[in-house]
Amino acid sequence: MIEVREIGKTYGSVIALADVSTVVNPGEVTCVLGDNGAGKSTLIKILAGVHQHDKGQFLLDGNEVRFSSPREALDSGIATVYQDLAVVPLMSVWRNFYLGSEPTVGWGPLRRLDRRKGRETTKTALAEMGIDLRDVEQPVGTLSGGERQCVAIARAVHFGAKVLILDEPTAALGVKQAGVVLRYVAQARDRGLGVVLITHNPHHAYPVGDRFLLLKRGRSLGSYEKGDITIEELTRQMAGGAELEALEHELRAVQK
Amino acid sequence: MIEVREIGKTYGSVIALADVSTVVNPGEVTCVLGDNGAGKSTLIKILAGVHQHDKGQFLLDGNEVRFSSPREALDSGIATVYQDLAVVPLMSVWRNFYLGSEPTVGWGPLRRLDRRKGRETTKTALAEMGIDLRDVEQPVGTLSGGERQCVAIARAVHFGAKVLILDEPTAALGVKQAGVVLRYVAQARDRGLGVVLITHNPHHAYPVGDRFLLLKRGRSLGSYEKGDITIEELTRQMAGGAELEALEHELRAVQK
Amino acid sequence: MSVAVQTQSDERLAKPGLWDRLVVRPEIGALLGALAVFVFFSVVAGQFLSPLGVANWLDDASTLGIMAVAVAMLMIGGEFDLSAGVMTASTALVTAIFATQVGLNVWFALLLSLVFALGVGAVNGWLVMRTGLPSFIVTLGTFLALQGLNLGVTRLITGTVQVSGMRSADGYESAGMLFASTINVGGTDFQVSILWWVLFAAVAAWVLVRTRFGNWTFAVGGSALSSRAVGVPVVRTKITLFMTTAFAAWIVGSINILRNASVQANQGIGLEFQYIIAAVIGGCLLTGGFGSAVGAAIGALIFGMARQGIVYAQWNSDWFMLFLGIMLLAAVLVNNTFRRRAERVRR
Amino acid sequence: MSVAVQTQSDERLAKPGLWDRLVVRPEIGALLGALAVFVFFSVVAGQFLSPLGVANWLDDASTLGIMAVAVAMLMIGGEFDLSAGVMTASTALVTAIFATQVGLNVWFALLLSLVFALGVGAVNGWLVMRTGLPSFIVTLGTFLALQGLNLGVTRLITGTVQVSGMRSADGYESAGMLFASTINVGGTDFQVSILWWVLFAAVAAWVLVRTRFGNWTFAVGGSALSSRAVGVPVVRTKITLFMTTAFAAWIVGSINILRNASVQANQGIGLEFQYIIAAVIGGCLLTGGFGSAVGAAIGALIFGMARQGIVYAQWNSDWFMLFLGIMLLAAVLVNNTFRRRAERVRR
Amino acid sequence: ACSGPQGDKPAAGGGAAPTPNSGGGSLRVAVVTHGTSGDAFWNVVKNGAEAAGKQLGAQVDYKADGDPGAQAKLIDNAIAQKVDGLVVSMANPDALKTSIQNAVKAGIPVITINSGEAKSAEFGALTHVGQSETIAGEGAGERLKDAGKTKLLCVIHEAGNIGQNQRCDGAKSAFGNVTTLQVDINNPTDAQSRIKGAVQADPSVDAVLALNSQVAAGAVTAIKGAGSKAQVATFDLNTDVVTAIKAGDVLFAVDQQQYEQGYLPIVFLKLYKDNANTVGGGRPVLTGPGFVDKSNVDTIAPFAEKGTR
Ligand SMILES: Nc1ncnc2c1ncn2[C@@H]1O[C@H](COP(=O)(O)OP(=O)(O)OP(=O)(O)O)[C@@H](O)[C@H]1O
Ligand SMILES: Nc1ncnc2c1ncn2[C@@H]1O[C@H](COP(=O)(O)OP(=O)(O)OP(=O)(O)O)[C@@H](O)[C@H]1O
Ligand SMILES: [Mg+2]
Ligand SMILES: [Mg+2]
Repeated sequence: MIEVREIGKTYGSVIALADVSTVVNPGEVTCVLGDNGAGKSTLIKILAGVHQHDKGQFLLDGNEVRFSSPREALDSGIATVYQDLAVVPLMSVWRNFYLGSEPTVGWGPLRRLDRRKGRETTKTALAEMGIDLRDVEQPVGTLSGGERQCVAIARAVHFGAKVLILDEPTAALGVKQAGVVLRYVAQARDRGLGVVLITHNPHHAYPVGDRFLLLKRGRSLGSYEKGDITIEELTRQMAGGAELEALEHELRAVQK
Repeated sequence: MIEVREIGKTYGSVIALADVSTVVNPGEVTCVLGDNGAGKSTLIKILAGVHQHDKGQFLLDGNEVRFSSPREALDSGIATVYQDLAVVPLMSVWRNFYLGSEPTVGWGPLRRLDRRKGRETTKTALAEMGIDLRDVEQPVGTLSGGERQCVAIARAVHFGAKVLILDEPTAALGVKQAGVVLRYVAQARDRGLGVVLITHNPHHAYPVGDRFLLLKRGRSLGSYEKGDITIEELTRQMAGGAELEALEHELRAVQK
Repeated sequence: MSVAVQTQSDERLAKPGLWDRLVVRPEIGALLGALAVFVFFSVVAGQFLSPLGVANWLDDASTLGIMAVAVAMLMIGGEFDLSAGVMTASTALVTAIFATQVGLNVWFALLLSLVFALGVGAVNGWLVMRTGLPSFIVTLGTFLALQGLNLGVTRLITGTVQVSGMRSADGYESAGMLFASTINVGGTDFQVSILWWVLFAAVAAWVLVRTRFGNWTFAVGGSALSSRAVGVPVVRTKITLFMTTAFAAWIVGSINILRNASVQANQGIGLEFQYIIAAVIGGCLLTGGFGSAVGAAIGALIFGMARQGIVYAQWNSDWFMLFLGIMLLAAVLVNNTFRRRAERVRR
Repeated sequence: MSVAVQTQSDERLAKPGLWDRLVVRPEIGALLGALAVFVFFSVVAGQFLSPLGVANWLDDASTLGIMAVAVAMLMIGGEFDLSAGVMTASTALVTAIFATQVGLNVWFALLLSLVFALGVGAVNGWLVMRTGLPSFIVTLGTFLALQGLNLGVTRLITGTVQVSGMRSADGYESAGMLFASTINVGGTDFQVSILWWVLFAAVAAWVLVRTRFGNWTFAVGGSALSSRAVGVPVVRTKITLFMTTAFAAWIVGSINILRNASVQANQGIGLEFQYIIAAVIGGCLLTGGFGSAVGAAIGALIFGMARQGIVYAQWNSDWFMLFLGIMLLAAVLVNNTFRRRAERVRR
Repeated sequence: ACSGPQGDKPAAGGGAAPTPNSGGGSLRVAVVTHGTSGDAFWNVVKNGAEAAGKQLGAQVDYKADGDPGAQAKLIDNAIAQKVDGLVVSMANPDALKTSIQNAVKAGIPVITINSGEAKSAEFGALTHVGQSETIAGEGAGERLKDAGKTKLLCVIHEAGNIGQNQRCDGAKSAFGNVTTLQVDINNPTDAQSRIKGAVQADPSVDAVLALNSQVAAGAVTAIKGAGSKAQVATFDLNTDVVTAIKAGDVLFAVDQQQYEQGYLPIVFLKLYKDNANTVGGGRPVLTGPGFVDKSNVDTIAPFAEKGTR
């Protein structure tokens, strides 16, 4: 559904991404893995329309596209959870949930927000993720880090029509919530959506991923199908190969 | 070294923490575990002097204290890595590193920053964590999430004299970097520091922790010594007990 | 606003309390401030409560209030407009010049000045969005430029620094009915501008809280980047807000020119701050993303009452600014004490 | 600044380039703007480059520049001071009243007004930190209050709106040497205020970049919460910054009163914006945490050159504000184009 | 092409040091005042100076700043430009002393206008044209007293403006029972409301003195609205005030004939430069407050409309 070919992006003099190719198919989860600063967020920001690529091609359903704003990406059915979350702290939870896709009732100049629907859908969507909020009218800024993350995820899941992109969705989450998110990812996949998942936790990536794109310092280290790689190998690759062995050894020593 | 007794904290009408007791000993790692919104960050913010407790007692070396600012906590040798990192995005990496504890040379009105020392120490400290920055003069705001996290951790490790508090230090980190941080925690412990570690990853907590404080909805679920609990039991407790089983079952099904 | 969420009793909530829920509204501080000022001057100044007196301070608050509401919306959207004050003079000048010097019908002159106002608003917005410069600076530029234009053009065309003679222009009476008539209530004449003010505040409040555009306004002010990321048309929203402010300036300019029948080239300078003050007293955050239109309208009321109250109390007008400064600080402090509790935001 | 970091060649960096490294300095935009304005008026206006002309616009820039530098430091620290303009008049009035009405020695009067200035600065800072209100509002309050006090006290004591007669006060001559003398360079008299300006900018630049206090200034402006969390004394730093601004206002007030020997009660109103403009042209962010003292000094220079240059070019003064507005926008745009590249910050 | 001989020491009185440096040629005069041309009063001065310049073929630059320090800088600027003549209003003589003396030292003939009569000769100016605002205020106060008024409200529309304060002070010294009211000229609604409030709060006020024609128009409306019987007098004219005088709503308008304060100095400087003439032997030339009331309003109205009265 989405295909990127030798895509590249520079910020000023910083080359954040170079020659990266991958594909996102419907009903599959593409995991993007890599070190800190490897360019993962940059890649998904291009897919989400936040940034534009400088080089390479970005194909959506076979046609070359270049989103000039996230609105366009959303209109094409691509919903995203950003690493920095993209919530407006001072706005209430339900308004954040619906931001940019507000439900309305009425006609012409009397068209107004459907606030009842907004509140109720939000409450339900969050409750399904195991987050029970005291009040969906409370500002998002008063939520804990994990609660905020859940709001952003619930929103993307709710509005993602064709592709769902998640940038480190489980980073701030508790064990239970992380489990819920992974279940969501699996459900979205089963509904036929293409999913892009970024994570640093191989234990999260491996169970749900179908394809693993490994990035390092802005370049692709290779793309693996699930069948081609074991979780151990994946972990090793994510940690930069040989270096890890020394570390593991050390950590094991540390465990007394 | 640090002991809190039945400590409590409310934000307006929100009771974030109630009746929590624990102890941090030199040369030991106390892990605080719990759901999102359980009050973990609130607890450590009290220890770090960012907030003040409303109830209970906070003892440092046996004396009851109440820090009115993080400065006082720092002066007592308590260094903290906050979940929201506490970096100044527009300032350069090395200035952030030394912020609040700037090295100076010269006397009287000519006392000035020792910039060379600042830059070099920063570079070394970060390099030791496996982060090689292009330039320590670049603003922290241009770093990736993980790189920023490493700056905050390196800073706390460098300045932590007696107690080191880490609020989800590994959340945004890659596998390798997370390993490095855990090694740091172990090293700090071996140097005789008391460490408080918050994490959602039982695989990170178990290897280094000596004591596990479990919080749920602002209350303590109990405090366990390492000997008293297995990693499986810990994971189960962190995820809220029985509920997890259903989830695990489901996730396993999802893995096809 | 009827909050339809059932209050489940959650053990993590101390006590809900009606008071706490009331106090959450951004306007509450302003409302209490207004009450305090009202009671104070009612006691201190004899004529303050007379029908004429009330009509007087309501009138003073009205033109300020119309602008304050528009400026509040813009501030909620995260931007400033320092050109708002001179704009009220510019629109009046454009109307007056077309009506008296060119000889157009007043209605047509009003239309032209409306087009002019919306144009300036759009330029302001476009410049801010295009260049990425803070609106404080950009509108400071337009503020200076408009100030120069007002004087230069007026002197060029009339040789003096004011345009007068509106009363003899075609259509003055009918246009005056709309913008500058008075309404007799119980023997006292109330200016129609008071109606405009109430109407404008009501529409703005409805738009802000109940419509999609209002939602976007809060969003772009709260975090433009995040809003953009979730698909809010940030540029369009902000430009519309600048144009709304210009539109309000057109209303106020029209009220002024039709009521006074003449306009001076250096009018309006410095008023932009009064608008901002009124909006802030009304609970708007300077940093954007939080505030209320009703609050701004009440802020203007406080301002109007204080300003006229000082006159009614016959205090020495040399110290006028001192009183105003202290009054402002006091009102904002009262206000803040309440808002602190309202805004349960992580700091 | 010699950057001691060796440029390791990193494959993730495209091309370092001397140009890119130069362009990173916040002052560079202002410097180029100043150059542009300088060249423009040198060509357009005949006497602009004559020694007398240079002395004239340097003088105009100097008092503005002293304040701009202080205001820039405050802005870097994340706060505004709208009372800075009237403060220059207040300090002058205090000095003048003590010297001429009470009959104190000028030096002693200066000392008293310094104490007064530092007091007002401390109150500003304390109010801002204590109440958590935005400094924009708090200092607007002190701005209005001081404005009222200036007028009220002056009229109360002298019966008019100005205090004069400094020339006959004790110690006028010696104090005048320090603040209001001229220095003859090649036959042209240059005001000593130019030296004060250069000195003030140099000290401020050194403090900002090289000292711990400067580091704290950037930090509290960039993120007060984070700074506090890592142990920066936020309250102390900000209050000191407010007092620095008041101190600068005292210097400028002293220069004015000793040079003009009289002071008018409404002096200084509106100047606060010129200070802010100069600081912004000089590369300061309105949101705090970024900027430069040297840049602000150059911003003041641009302002001084443009203001006097327009006079030298003999343009019609009716359009003065229009020119100024356009000039400001142009300068800020040039500036911004460069800064965009400099500030490689995530947006 | 009449380049006359260089007259090195003219027999001019008034102790004027500067010498007319060249006869003929174009004359460049800088007019530096404390009132911006946005002010209705000073607008007329500017028009006068420019009209004289046009008629005499002289180049006139009008510059103004209400801040004495900034006004001094504008004078310094004119000196650096080496203008042929300087016209200065001295609302604050102390502050302008150095700059004016520098101009005189640089050989630029200086004429002071409007205010600062007392210091004019001392600073070395050729002559002074105009009349202080105090005298104009006194004139207005006297006429109001003659009209049988007992309590006067003097409306200052720009707080701290020295000229306006002098007018009110003048009125006070001639009239007696005067209170001042500060309003904001930039906000007509507020100005009107405040006047309304003031006459309502103190019903004994039976006369209002406005210092600007627009304030006067607002005052008329305000007084009607408040149901007070006070009458309005004002400085300066505009069409509304003319209509109001005809209708009897405004008692009279003080006309300082400030057009002459702009016009005459240019003529004097021209004469001085071409012919080394001075007028009145350095004694001040009084432009005198005139009064416009029902009797002469018809004659003056058309000039007011042109911006020359
Ligand atoms: N706006 C920007 N300006 C300059 N450099 C940037 C910008 N955004 C990112 N970078 C740089 O580009 C590189 C890639 O950043 P990116 O955020 O894509 O990394 P990431 O793989 O998401 O890392 P993490 O796992 O830590 O989130 C980093 O080195 C970062 O410093
Ligand atoms: N400043 C605040 N104002 C009001 N409520 C707050 C504030 N800070 C935290 N809370 C509330 O207190 C509770 C505990 O928050 P805290 O940040 O301590 O949770 P946490 O355990 O750190 O969660 P996470 O794992 O998601 O970081 C949450 O429900 C949160 O909504
Ligand atoms: Mg990332
Ligand atoms: Mg937390």
